[in-house]
Amino acid sequence: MSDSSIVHAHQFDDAEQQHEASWLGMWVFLATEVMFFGGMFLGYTIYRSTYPEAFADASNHLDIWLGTINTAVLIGSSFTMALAVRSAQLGARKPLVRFLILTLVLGALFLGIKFTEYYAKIEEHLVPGSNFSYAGPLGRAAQIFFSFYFAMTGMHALHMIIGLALLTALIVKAGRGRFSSVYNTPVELVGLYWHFVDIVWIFLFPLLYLVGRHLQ
Amino acid sequence: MNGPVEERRQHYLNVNYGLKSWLLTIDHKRIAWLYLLGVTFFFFVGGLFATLIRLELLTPQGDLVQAETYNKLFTMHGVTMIFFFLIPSIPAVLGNFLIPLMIGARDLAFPRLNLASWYIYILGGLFTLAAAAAGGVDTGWTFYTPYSSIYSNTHVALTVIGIFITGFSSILTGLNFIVTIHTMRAPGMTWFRLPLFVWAHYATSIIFILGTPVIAITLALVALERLFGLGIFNPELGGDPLLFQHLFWFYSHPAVYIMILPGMGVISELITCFARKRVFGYDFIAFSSLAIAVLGFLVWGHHMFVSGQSVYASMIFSLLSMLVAIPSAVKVFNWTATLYKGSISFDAPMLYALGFIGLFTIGGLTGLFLATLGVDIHVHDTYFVIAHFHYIMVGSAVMAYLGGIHFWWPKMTGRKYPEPLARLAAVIIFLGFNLTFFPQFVLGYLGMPRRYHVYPPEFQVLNVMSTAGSSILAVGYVLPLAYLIWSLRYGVVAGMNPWKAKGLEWETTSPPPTDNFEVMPTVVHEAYAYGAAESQAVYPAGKPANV
Amino acid sequence: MAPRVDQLYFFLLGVSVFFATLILILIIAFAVKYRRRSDDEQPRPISGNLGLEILWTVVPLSLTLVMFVWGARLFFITFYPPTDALEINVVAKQWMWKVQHAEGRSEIDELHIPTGRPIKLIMTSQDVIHDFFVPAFRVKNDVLPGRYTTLWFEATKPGAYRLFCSQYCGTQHSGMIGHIIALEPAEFQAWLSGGATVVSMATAGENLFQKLGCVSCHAQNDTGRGPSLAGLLGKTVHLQSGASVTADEDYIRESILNPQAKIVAGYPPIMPIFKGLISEDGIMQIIAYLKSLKREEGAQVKK
Amino acid sequence: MKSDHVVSIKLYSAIFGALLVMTLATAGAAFIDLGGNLNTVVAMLIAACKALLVILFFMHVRYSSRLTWVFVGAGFFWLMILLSLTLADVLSRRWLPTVVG
Repeated sequence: MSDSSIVHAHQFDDAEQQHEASWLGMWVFLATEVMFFGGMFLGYTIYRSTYPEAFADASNHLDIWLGTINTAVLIGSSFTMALAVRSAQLGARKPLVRFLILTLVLGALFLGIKFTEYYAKIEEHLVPGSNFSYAGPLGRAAQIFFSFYFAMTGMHALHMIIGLALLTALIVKAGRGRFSSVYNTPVELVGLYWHFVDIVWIFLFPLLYLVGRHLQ
Repeated sequence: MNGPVEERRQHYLNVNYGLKSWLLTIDHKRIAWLYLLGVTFFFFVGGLFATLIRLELLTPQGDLVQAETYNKLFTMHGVTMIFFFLIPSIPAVLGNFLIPLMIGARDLAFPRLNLASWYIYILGGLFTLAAAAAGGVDTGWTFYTPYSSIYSNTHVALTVIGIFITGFSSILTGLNFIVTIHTMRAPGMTWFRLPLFVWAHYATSIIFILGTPVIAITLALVALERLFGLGIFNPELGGDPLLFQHLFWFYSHPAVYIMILPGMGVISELITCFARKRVFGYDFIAFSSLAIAVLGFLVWGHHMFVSGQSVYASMIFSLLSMLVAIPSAVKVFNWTATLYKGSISFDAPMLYALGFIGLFTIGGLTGLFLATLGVDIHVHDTYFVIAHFHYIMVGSAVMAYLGGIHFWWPKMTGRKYPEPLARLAAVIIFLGFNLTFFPQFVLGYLGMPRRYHVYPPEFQVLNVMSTAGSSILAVGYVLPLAYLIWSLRYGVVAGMNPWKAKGLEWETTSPPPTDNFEVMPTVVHEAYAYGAAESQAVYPAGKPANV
Repeated sequence: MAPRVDQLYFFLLGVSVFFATLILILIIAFAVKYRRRSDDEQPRPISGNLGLEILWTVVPLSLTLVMFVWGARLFFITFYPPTDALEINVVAKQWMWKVQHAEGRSEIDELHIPTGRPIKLIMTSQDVIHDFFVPAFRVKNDVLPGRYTTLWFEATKPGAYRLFCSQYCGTQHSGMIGHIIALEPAEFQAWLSGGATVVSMATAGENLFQKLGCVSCHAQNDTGRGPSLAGLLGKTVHLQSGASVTADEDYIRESILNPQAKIVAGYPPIMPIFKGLISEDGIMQIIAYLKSLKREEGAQVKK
Repeated sequence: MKSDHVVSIKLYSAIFGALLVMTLATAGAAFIDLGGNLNTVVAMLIAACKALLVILFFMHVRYSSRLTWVFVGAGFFWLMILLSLTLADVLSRRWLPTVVG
C-alpha cells in the first residue's frame, strides 16, 4: 500500500507529513504535562526537605502493598499498550482490539484499587480539611503530606480517566477496522499518553509510599 | 488588478457566509478574526477598569469608589489585560493569521485544535467575567497566598479556574505553532529564511508550552485549597508563603516575554518594510529571541528580592536577570542599524514601530533598576514597577500589536485604513502613553506603593498628570477602533502588496484564498530580500493549490 | 543607606539616559537623513556587521555586570544588620503595625527610634504577607506569617518619616501606614521611660515562661527534662537527625509552636505544642527573655 | 521523525520483566534502613531507571529522530530549572540566620 492511497487532512502535503506533525505534537504536549506535574513535584520536594519526619510518618499511613500491586498493574497496562501499538503497526486487527481491551481493564483495576485506598483514607480522617485528624505532634505537616497525596494522585487519576475514555474510543474504532499497518497514528499517540501517565506513577509511588518505611 | 473580475474572486472571507461558517470554521485566518473580536472585547473591558482606577487616583482621598471596589478594579484590570488581552493578542490574532502564510503552508498543523483553543479561551473568559459579575475578586492579579487562599472573601476560585482554563488555550496555540513551524514549511523555506516574526513566535511558543502548565497547576491548587481545604500553601500548617511566589513567577515572568517577543517579531517586519532594507544582523535577532525565551525562565526570583527569599538565591537571580538584558539590547541596536541608509517612509505602522523602539528602550533600561539588588529594595512594589511594566506591556507590546494590525490590515481585509487618521492616532497614543506612565517612575522613586486606594497628598500632582495622560490615551485607543471598522466597508481596495513588502504573505492575494496560495510556493531567497529580485519564491506552474 | 542607594540609582539613571538618548538621536538622524524621497527607491542591502554585534553585546554586558556587583554589595549590607543594632520587634496584622520595644513600651502604627544608632527590626505577621517600607531610608522587606524577617536602618536626622505597607494585604492595604519618629537619643530615652509604667519585654517573657510551665523542664542548668536555654541564641544546636542549626529567632519560634520539627540531640520529643496558646507578641517576649539569659551568663563569665 | 520500527515481543517482555523486578526491588529496599538520605536516593534512582526504560522502549524514543529527543529533554530540563533554582532559595535561606553575632 502506498502513502498516496491514505486520506490526509487538507493542510498537509501527504500522510507522512501528517504523521510527523501528530507525533511531534504529542511529544510537545507531553513536555507540557511534565511541567504540569512538575509544579507539584517542586512543592513536594520543598516540604519534604522541611518536614522529613512528618513526611516519613505520614507516608506510613499509606498501604504499601496496595501501592506496589497498583504499580505492577499500571506497568502491566503499559506493557499491553505497547503490544497494542505493535499489533497496530503490523496491521493485526484482532490482537489490537484484544490488547486495547486488556489495557482498559488493567487501567480500570488501577483506579478501582486507588479508590479503595481513598475510601480508607476518608474513613481514617486523613483527608485534609476540617475533618482531618492525626494522632501525635506531627499532625500539621502530615496534613501537608496528605494534601500532596490527594493532589498528586488525584491529578494522576484524572489523567487515567481521560486515558480510559481515549482507550474506549480506540477500541470502537479498532473494532471497525479503522487502523492498518499504514494508518495507526491515534493508537500510537494514545500509547504515548498512556506510557506518560505510567511514568508519573513510577515517580509517585516511591515519593508517596516509600518515604518512611525503613524507620518503622 | 482591481477589475470587475478580480472583485468577484473567491477568498477566505466570501467563500461562505453566516454565523455557523464562522463559529465552526477551521481556517486559521477566520480563527484569527474570532480571536481579534475576543481580545478587542477584553481590551476595552480592561481599559474600562483602568479608567476607573485613574479617576479614583485623581485625588488622594478615596472619594470615587470604596476600598473594596478599588482593589477589585485593579485586580480585574490586571487579570483581563494580562490573561485575556496581552497574552493572546499578537500570537493568537496576528500569529494565527500570518504564520501559515509566512512559511507557505495551507493552514496550521491542527486546525480543529486551533478552533478548540479559541473556545477554551472564551470559556475561560466567561468564567472570569462571571466572577466579575458576581462581585469581583480582590487579590491582585498575582494571587499571593495566603491572602488569596485563606483571607480573601471574594470570588477567587471562579477567577483562577477561568485563568486555568484559558491556560490550555495558550498551551494548544503554542503546540500548534511549534509543530507547524517544524513540519509545514514550504520547500526551500529553511530555518534561516524564516521571517523574524516566525522566529519570535517559535520562541513564544516554547514559553507557552513549558511555562503555562506551571501556573495552571498552581492556580488549580489555590482553587482546591479554597474549595476543599487542601493545605499546600497554608502557613497555619507550616506552609511556605514563598512557594506560591516561586511557582507563580516561574510562569509569570516568562509571560512578560510571551507579551513582548511576538511584538519584537512584528517590529522586525515593520522596520524592514518601511526602511526597505534587509534586517541588520538577522541571525543575531533570531537567536536573541530564543535566548530571551530560555533565559527568561531563569530570572523569576527578581520579583522576590524582598520577599524573604534567600540572599544568595537573590544574587543568582539578579545576575541572570542582567544577562537577559543583553539579547534585548542586541535587538534594539540591530533595528536601529537597519534604518541606516534605508529608504524610510512614515506610514502609520512605521510610526508605531519607531514608538516601540523608544518606549521599549525606556522600559528595558528601567528593568535594569529592578534587577539591581540594592535599588530594587527601594523601588519594588512601588509605582516605579507599575511604570516599568506598562512601558513594556503597553508601550511596547500594544504599540507592536496596533502597528501589526495596521500593517496587515490590507491583507486581512483587502482594504486600506485611512492613513492620516491612523498617523494621528499613533501620535496621540505615543504622547498619551508617556504622559500617563512617565510620571509614575517619579512617583515610585518618591515612594508611592502600588495598589493604594488612598495616598498621601504630596503625590497628587504627579497622579493628576498621569490621569490626564490616560484620558488622552483612551482617545487614542478608541480612534483606531472606529476607523478600522469604517474601513471594512469604505476603505480603499488594497491590492496584493500595498507596502511593496517582501515575505510570502504579500505574494498571495488580499484577502488570501482559503488555502492561502493559488499555487504553493517554493522559496528561493533569504527573508527581507529588499533590493533583490521581485519575488521571494517560485511557483511551479501547473501544480494546483490543493492536492 | 539612603545616600548609597541614591548613588547607585543615579549611576543607573546616567547609563539609561545615555543609551536612551543615543537610540533617540540615531533614530531621528536616520529617519531624517534617509527618509524616502521617491516611491521606487531601492537602497542597497546591508546584512550585518560582526564587529558591531560584538561591540553592542560586550558593552551592555560589562555595564550590567558593574550594576550587579554594585547592587549586590548594597543588598548584602541591607540584609546584614550591624551587631550593635537596637532590636525592636514588629508584628503586622490586617491592617496595623504593632511595635514592641525591649524596655516594654509598645505602640501602634508608629515607631519611635533614636537617631545615630542602627535599628534592627525583627518582624512577623499574624495573617497575610505585609511589607515594611520606609521610602526615606530606602528600605523595605516583606513581613511573613510563620517566619521572622529583619530589616535595619539608621536615621541621621530627627523627624517623622512615612511608613507604608507595600505588599498588598487586603481591603485596607492603603490604610496600613504610619510614621517612623526619629528622636535625639536623650529624647528617645525620655520617651521610652514615659507613659504608663510598663514591664520590659524580657520580664514579660519571664512571666510567660513561668505561666506556661516552660520552666519545669527547661531549667537554668542541664538538669531538666529539656535542654537549658541560657545562652542559647546564636549557638549551634545539634539535632537528633544529625543535622545542626544555628539557634536564631526563627528556630526558637518554631520550637515553641511545633517542637517536634527539630529535636535536640539527646532529649526525648516530649514537649507539647504551644500553637494556639501563645501570641506572636508573646513569643517575641519569650525570645527577649532568652536573650537576657544570655547576657547575664556572659556577665557572670566576666566576673 | 519516527521510524516505523517494530519492537519484538521478546524485547517488550524483557522490559516488562525488568520493570516488575525493579518495582519489587524498590518496595523491598524501602524496608531496609540504608542510613541518611540513601533510601531516597536509591528509590529515586530506581524510579529514574524505570522511567528511562519506558521512554526508550515502550515510547519508541530509542528509534526516534533527534527532534523527539530534544522535546523529551526539554521537558526534563525545564523541570530541573524549576527545581534547582527554587531549591537554591529554600536550601540557602538559613545560611544567614536572623540572629547575627
